[in-house]
Amino acid sequence: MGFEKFLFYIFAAITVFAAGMVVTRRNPVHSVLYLVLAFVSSAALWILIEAEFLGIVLVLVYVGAVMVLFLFVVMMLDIDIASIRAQFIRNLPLGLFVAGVMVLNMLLILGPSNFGLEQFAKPDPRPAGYSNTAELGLDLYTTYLYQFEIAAVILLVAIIAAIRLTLRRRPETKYQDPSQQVRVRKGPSRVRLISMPPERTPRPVPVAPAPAATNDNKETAE
Amino acid sequence: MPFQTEDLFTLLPELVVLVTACVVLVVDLYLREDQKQTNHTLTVLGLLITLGAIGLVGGSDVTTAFGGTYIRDPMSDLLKGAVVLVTLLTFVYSSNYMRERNLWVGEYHVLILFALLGMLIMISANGFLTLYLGLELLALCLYALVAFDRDSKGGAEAAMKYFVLGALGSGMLLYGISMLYGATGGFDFPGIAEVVGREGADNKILVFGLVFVIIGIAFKFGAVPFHMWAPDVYQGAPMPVVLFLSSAPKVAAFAMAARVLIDALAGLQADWSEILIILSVLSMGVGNVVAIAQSNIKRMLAYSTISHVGFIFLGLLAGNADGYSAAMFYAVVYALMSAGAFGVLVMISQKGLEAENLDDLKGLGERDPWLAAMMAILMFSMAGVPPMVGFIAKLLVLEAVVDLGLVWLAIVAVVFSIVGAFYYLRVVKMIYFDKPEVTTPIVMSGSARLAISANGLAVLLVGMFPAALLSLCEAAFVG
Amino acid sequence: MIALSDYLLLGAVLFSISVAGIFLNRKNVITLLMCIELMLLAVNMNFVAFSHFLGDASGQIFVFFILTVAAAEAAIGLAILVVLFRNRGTINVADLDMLKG
Amino acid sequence: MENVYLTIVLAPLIGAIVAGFFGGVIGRAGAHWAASTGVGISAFLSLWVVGAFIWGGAPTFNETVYTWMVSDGIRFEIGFLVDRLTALMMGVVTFVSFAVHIYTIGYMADDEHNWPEGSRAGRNSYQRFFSYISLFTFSMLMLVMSNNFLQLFFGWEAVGLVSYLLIGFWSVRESAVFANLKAFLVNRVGDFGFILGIAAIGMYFNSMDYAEVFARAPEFAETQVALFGGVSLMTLICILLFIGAMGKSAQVPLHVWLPDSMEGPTPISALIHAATMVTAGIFMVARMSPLYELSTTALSFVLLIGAITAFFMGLIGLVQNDIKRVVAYSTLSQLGYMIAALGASAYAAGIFHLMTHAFFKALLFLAAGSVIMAMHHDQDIRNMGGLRRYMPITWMTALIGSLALIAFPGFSGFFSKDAIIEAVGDSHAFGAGFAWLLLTLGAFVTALYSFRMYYLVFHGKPRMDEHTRSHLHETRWVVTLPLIALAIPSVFIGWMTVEPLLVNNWLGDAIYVKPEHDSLRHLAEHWHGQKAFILHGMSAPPFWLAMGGLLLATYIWWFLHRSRPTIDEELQAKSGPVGRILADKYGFDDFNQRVFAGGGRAIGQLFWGTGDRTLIDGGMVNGSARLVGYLAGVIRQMQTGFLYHYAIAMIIGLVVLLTLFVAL
Amino acid sequence: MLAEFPWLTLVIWLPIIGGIAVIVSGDKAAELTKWVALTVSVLTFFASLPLWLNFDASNPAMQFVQRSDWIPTLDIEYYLGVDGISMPLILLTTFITIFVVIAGWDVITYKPSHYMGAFLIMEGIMVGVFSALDAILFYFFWEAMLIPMFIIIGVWGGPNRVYATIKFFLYTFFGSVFMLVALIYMYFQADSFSILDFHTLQIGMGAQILIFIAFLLAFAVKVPMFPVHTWLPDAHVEAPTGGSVILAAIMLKIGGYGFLRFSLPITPDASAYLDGLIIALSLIAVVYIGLVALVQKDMKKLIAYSSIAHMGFVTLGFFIVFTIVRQTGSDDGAVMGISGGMVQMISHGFISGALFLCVGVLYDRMHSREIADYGGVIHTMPWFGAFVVFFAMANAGLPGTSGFVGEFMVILATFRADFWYAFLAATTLILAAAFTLWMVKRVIFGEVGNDRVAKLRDLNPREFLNLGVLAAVVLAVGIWPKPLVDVMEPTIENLVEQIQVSKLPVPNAPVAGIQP
Repeated sequence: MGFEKFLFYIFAAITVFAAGMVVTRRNPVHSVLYLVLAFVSSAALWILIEAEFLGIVLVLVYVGAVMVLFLFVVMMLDIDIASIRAQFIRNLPLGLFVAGVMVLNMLLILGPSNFGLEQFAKPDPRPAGYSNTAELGLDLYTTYLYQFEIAAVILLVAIIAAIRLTLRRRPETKYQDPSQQVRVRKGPSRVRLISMPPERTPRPVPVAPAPAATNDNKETAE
Repeated sequence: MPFQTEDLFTLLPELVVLVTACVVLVVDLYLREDQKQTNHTLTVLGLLITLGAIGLVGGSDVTTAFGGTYIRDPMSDLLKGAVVLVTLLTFVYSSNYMRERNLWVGEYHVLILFALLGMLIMISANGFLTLYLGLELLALCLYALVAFDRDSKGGAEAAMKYFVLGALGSGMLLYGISMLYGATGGFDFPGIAEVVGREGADNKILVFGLVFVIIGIAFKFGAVPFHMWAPDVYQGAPMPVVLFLSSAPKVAAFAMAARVLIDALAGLQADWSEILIILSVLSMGVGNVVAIAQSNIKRMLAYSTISHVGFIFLGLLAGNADGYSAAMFYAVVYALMSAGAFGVLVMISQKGLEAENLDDLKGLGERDPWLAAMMAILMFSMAGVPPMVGFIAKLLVLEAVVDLGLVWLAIVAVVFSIVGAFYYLRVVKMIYFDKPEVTTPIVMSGSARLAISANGLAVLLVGMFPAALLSLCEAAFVG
Repeated sequence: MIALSDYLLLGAVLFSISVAGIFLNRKNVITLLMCIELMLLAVNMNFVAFSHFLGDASGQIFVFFILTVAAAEAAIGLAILVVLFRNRGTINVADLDMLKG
Repeated sequence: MENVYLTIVLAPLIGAIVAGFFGGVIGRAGAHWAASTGVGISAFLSLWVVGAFIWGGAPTFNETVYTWMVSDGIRFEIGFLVDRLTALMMGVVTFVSFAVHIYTIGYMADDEHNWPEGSRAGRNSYQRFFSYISLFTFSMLMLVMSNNFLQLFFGWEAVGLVSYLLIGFWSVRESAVFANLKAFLVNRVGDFGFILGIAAIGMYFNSMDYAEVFARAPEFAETQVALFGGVSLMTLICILLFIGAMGKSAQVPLHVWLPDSMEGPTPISALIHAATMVTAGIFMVARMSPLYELSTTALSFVLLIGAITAFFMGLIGLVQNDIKRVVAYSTLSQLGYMIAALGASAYAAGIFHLMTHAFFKALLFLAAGSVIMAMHHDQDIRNMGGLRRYMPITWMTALIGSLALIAFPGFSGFFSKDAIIEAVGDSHAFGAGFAWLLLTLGAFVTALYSFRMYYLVFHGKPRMDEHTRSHLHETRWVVTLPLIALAIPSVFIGWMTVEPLLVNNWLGDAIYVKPEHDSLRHLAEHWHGQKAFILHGMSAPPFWLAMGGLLLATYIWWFLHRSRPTIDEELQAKSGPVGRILADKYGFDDFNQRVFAGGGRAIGQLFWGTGDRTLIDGGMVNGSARLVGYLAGVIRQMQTGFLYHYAIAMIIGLVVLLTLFVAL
Repeated sequence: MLAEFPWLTLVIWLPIIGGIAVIVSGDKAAELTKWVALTVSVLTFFASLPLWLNFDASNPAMQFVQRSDWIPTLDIEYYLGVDGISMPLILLTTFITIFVVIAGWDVITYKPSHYMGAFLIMEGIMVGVFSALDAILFYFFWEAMLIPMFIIIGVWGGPNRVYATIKFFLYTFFGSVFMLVALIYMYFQADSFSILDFHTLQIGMGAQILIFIAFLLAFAVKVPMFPVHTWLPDAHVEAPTGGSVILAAIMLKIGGYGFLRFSLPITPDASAYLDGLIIALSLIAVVYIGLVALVQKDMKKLIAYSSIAHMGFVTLGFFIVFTIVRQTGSDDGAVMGISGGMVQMISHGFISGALFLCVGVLYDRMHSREIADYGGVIHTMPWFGAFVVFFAMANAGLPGTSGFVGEFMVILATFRADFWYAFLAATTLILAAAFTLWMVKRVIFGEVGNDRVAKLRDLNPREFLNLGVLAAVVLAVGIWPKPLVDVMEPTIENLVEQIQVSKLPVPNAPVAGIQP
């Protein structure tokens, strides 16, 4: 067993352990943190087989952004952990049976008989100066340009959807509406002249303040 | 083969949709509340242009672009046309409904347009990567759309279920793709097809991957036992979203199935045919039987969808051109029928009343005879009664199955269609034989009325003269 | 030497854990979302391994896209979660049974 | 000639149509003129035809009027066969019918009293009645003039229809509409056999035409069919046909309808249920003589049925109190005589009796009707008595009829009945001896019940209420004229026709008798004129028995009755079980009502309730619907709403598919 | 020229288009719409007359053939034609529809235009069924027929109409889907959907039996035969008068027609093998249903059961062929059996139609179909009573009415096959008379049942016309059936010859199981 293999087993064990904890922890914050652990150790596993770029991305993007988002939401929602019932046991036998059969099936296919070293020999190591990142980058912006654009659209959709779903305009919050502001023209919509009958002691006619009505409109419409 | 400029021409329909979506997205920001109709106008305009673009780039030849990851062929032309058309109908039908519920916002249009884009991408995908991205684009939009009514308790729950199960489904799909990748060394359908054709069904790894991939497809279709999301989502989502969700994505799902199973995995046909037989029988059975017990019409139609999926699978599993074109015909026709049926429901749902329950259809024949007639046509069509097109669709898939020698399967199918006829009839019964509980007339825009009429009559007329659509479907699978 | 099968089996184990997590989980929905992340990780593991052993970079490209999509998915999933929590005051899976039958 | 025959047939039909459809327009007089004219023409021409056969030596006419249908190579035609037998029947039918038409004018004159207030059906009932009896005449002529089985069956059923309509003529009476239904159904039972017989003929002869069938019948004389362990074809055919005759001619056990049919107005009782329609069976068997002659079994069957009917139905007549029912049972009995004659191959004697009976029985019925009119539609003989003083013509004609009926020497009935009894006595058929005994005893019974009725009605003290008696008078001329017209042949027709019919074989080819069956040969060979026949008859047991009956009747209901007016009731009360059996009419009605009518309904109810509603509808139809509904409910439970269940479903699906397609 | 004109197309589509027009025009000018509907139905009848007048009765082949592509990719054609079997049925259809339109004239107050339109559409579809020579076209019409009927019963029906109409629909749907599978199966054998090509198809015994059963399910439900008959009484009871008339007069005939057009010629060997089953079911229909009819308390139900019993004669006549050949070694009488069945169908069309019209007349006045609610109707409605008695007699098969002809022929034919078959069949003479006349006795005769009966009005001219014409036809066919039989006979002779040739893939073998 070479060092590589040793490392593989270490990280694989960590990953599996972390994954197991993710699904069994009752406190979601713990789960998230275990998930981070799983990701990090996976990144290590990937780097072991020369997928450096993805390993880095997994840590930076995934752990750095997505997992933080998870944590953020968990914190934000302030879930009452105590009230969560653990009904873990009831379906356990069936669940274990099903999972067992599935694992058996997978073992049958994925075992060394099909994917051992005989079938898939360790590829030759990359030449020096090979950059995994450069290769992926080159592919991504040429061969997979179309897909790359689609991915961009997907992210756009994610933004729109997330905003649509979560953005609430609360009546008590005052906010600006640029489109309304832009549309305000000179004249009556900015300045309202009120004619008043002259009083006994003539004073200069007061100028009405610019209406805040545009905002009010928006709120009532919401 | 990096990208070439002429590829963009082939991509015209997708581009038009993308541009329309972006335009609406931006323009919406500058629209006052009472000007939101502009979104609609723009969207409809964009979709019409898309239709034109599909016609423009379409033809009987096959073109590929982007290094062969994008394919345009007669099948994609027809399916795209159908998808765009159904989307168009969605917008026309839903305008009143959404406006009355303050949901007539730009995001609605944008999300549906992006979903449409996702479907177009799926339809034209010539590799698993593109397919997956299109699928996810569609799925993400749909998740958001299901929860579109933020104040609806059911909507959020439905979206959550849809999301989790959808992610599970695409996870399985991905797992399958990874296995196929491992076994064939590529994502492109032609490449996979070559390896599969060489190795065939002997390679258990391929079959292993195939099972996962089919589950991904079945989930998208909503075939039993991967259907559980469908009734809940149909029930929880806003009606126009269900209208969209139940129709166009089935066409896209068909495209996905066709691309994967036929273009890529034809060599495994012996295996996937058998899987599809199982799924098909289960779908027809569960769908038709459980639909009977429903009182919520959206749920009922969800089960009805499930049963129709079983029929579509009948065509697919035949594994020959006749069967594929039958399934395609069925999928397109089903999208049309489903859009029409939900369209009617959307229109019946006036302000303050959701036409959620079967009882809400009572006396429709009195309240609005024309709308009632359209609904009746659609229901009879779904039941597969001539002269509606639903019959021709069923005939085609039955022919495909009988041609295969699977007469027993055809008999199972027709027996379940008898069960199915019952709940469609019940709808007709509500419409015509019961007295209305609400007598307010049904208000709808002229364009909506026109559209629903066109939809209903199309179901009738295509049923009587199916030759044109049929030859298009057949052309898709020649050679 | 690390064999392909090692990675694949690891992937399989991760996949199974995540699947088991989804259906054994009666707790909150967030855990479900995390299970999905795990599942994608399993898939990615497969891709990366295949990519390496096949000497073909496209597998890694696929993983790249999966990561992108997963991020988008997570965003939308969490957004739905927020909506759900606002509407229902709970994200307990066992409470999500308004729609059934 | 064809035009004459067509006229004979169609004239009554036209009369019926005119009277029936335009009755409201042409009024009562118009209707009875139309109908009577039609039948009158028909009667006149028929008599002319008879004359042509007697004196003109007219040839047998056998031609097709039109082809009804050609199917499978068999021609079904409508056509006429007029030979002497037919001519005789035509004469009898039209003559009696004409007489009844005339009589009806009087009898139905105040028919509106028989209808409830405001009944629109009663408004033109008079016209309708004429329409019906004319229609009957048409149907009966179609029957007797037919040259094929199809038309025979047509006429057969058509007279049944008219009989149905006429028995239930007073449709407001529950008993009448019960009786007509019963009559029709019992006749249908007979027709059931009849049509099977026709079908058998169709099968073997491939023809419906009499001439062809009769010509080819000997070919099948030895044919056996594998039924009931093997019977000869001819026996099968003849018995099946005879079942039809049993229905129409009211032979045991299908006789039950005839007494009830007396619910109809009396003219039709005379015309249909005495003189003509009920004799259709006799006519039919005579017409089929070439077939019957080929089956001794069938002949014996006919003989025994006839004899049993003749005797046992006569007995019932003894205990009846309704004047028409007494005559009805007498009719049954007389029909039995005719049938017995046929069974003894004495077809000519049967026909002869048919003819004489037609006259005197019509006479008796019409006389009874006359009495009933006088009695204001009270038909109970216990309420009558002494009517001879009030209605002399009726009395005289009734006496003539009764004497003819009991075969008093010299009257027409004597010749025919005596000939029958002798023929049966001479017959060698199986059961002939037994039949002879019954028929001979029957002569006694006949005399007894006939004169019981006669004395109770016309003699003794009037027993009706005062109101009725004060209105008693002889009926109108339209009633009495037919009585007289019928009384004349009742007396003389026997004397006049016995020689040609029985001795000189006037019927000729119309009937066929195998030489070895010819039971009339003895009579013909020893024929020395009517007087000799009368003298010979007076030395035979039937005569003495008849005279005995007459005397006994005279003793009881004339002599004893004077001092003990309740003698009739007393006798009936004392008659013990025999009387009860007779009063129950041997229990046929009860049996039919309980077993066939009640049983049919019970089985129907069972089939409907258990079969249709419970098993088929409840079990198969709604059951499968319920099963699907139940399944739906069960499967629906699986859609729990819980995400993890949905997920597990997917995963189970995955695992199952994997196991099926990868592991296995 | 007259023979070239596309009469069949005209007869199919004229009423359908007319019906749609009537429906669309709505009830704003109800009176006018009714006249339009009547005109359309009368025109259709006239348009169908050339089919008879120009029919070459000596030619057993299809006439007035029209053939053009419809769905070329599926080899489905618009292929029409008539022979001696279908032509009389088409005329029956166009004829009866006129009366249906008239009968609904002022009885139907709820959306009369839709009512009339539905019947006109129905008419076109039914003509389509009888004239289609392409199997899918046939099936198209066959199923399409359900829709208008479903609506008619459901909208204008009685109180329990929903149950009845759904039962009707599902029952018939149930039967026909199996036929669809069989048709598709044969398409792959024959490579054509032409029914005439099916006729020449060689099919193995196993397949024949399955096909036969599939057809049997479809046609037996439609006919209906025991034990799949229970939809009929329900449907009849709940249907409006016109619906009952169409159901009884024409729709049931479609099942019988199917036997002649499909079952017998396509699967003669299976028919010969299973004819005992059909005969048994037919005889059960005659006896069992006859007894069931006896105890009905509802007039329509009674007539419905009577229809089933009469249709038993039809199927008996159709399937007696093989037994005749087996028993006698010749096919003498076979033609008569089938002809008799056909005549019985036509005649039953008139008679049952008329009887339902009669019940409709009463129902319109009293709103009750219960026999017990009536009694002595003759005293207030003498003309009506006369008609009822006439049609009742016709129903009981009285000679001189059309009801007799078919029964007579079938009994004659059946006797050749087996005495006991004929014996059981002939019990209809008693049973039919019993249940029909018993009903007549209770409804028409007797004392006036109650005050409501006492207030009844007699027939109005429209009703009189309806019943009068039908009575005339019933009488005419009874007195002179030759024209009718002559038209059918050559076709049926041809059919009988055809069905004696085995379709098993052994050349020139006689039909299995009927070697004498």
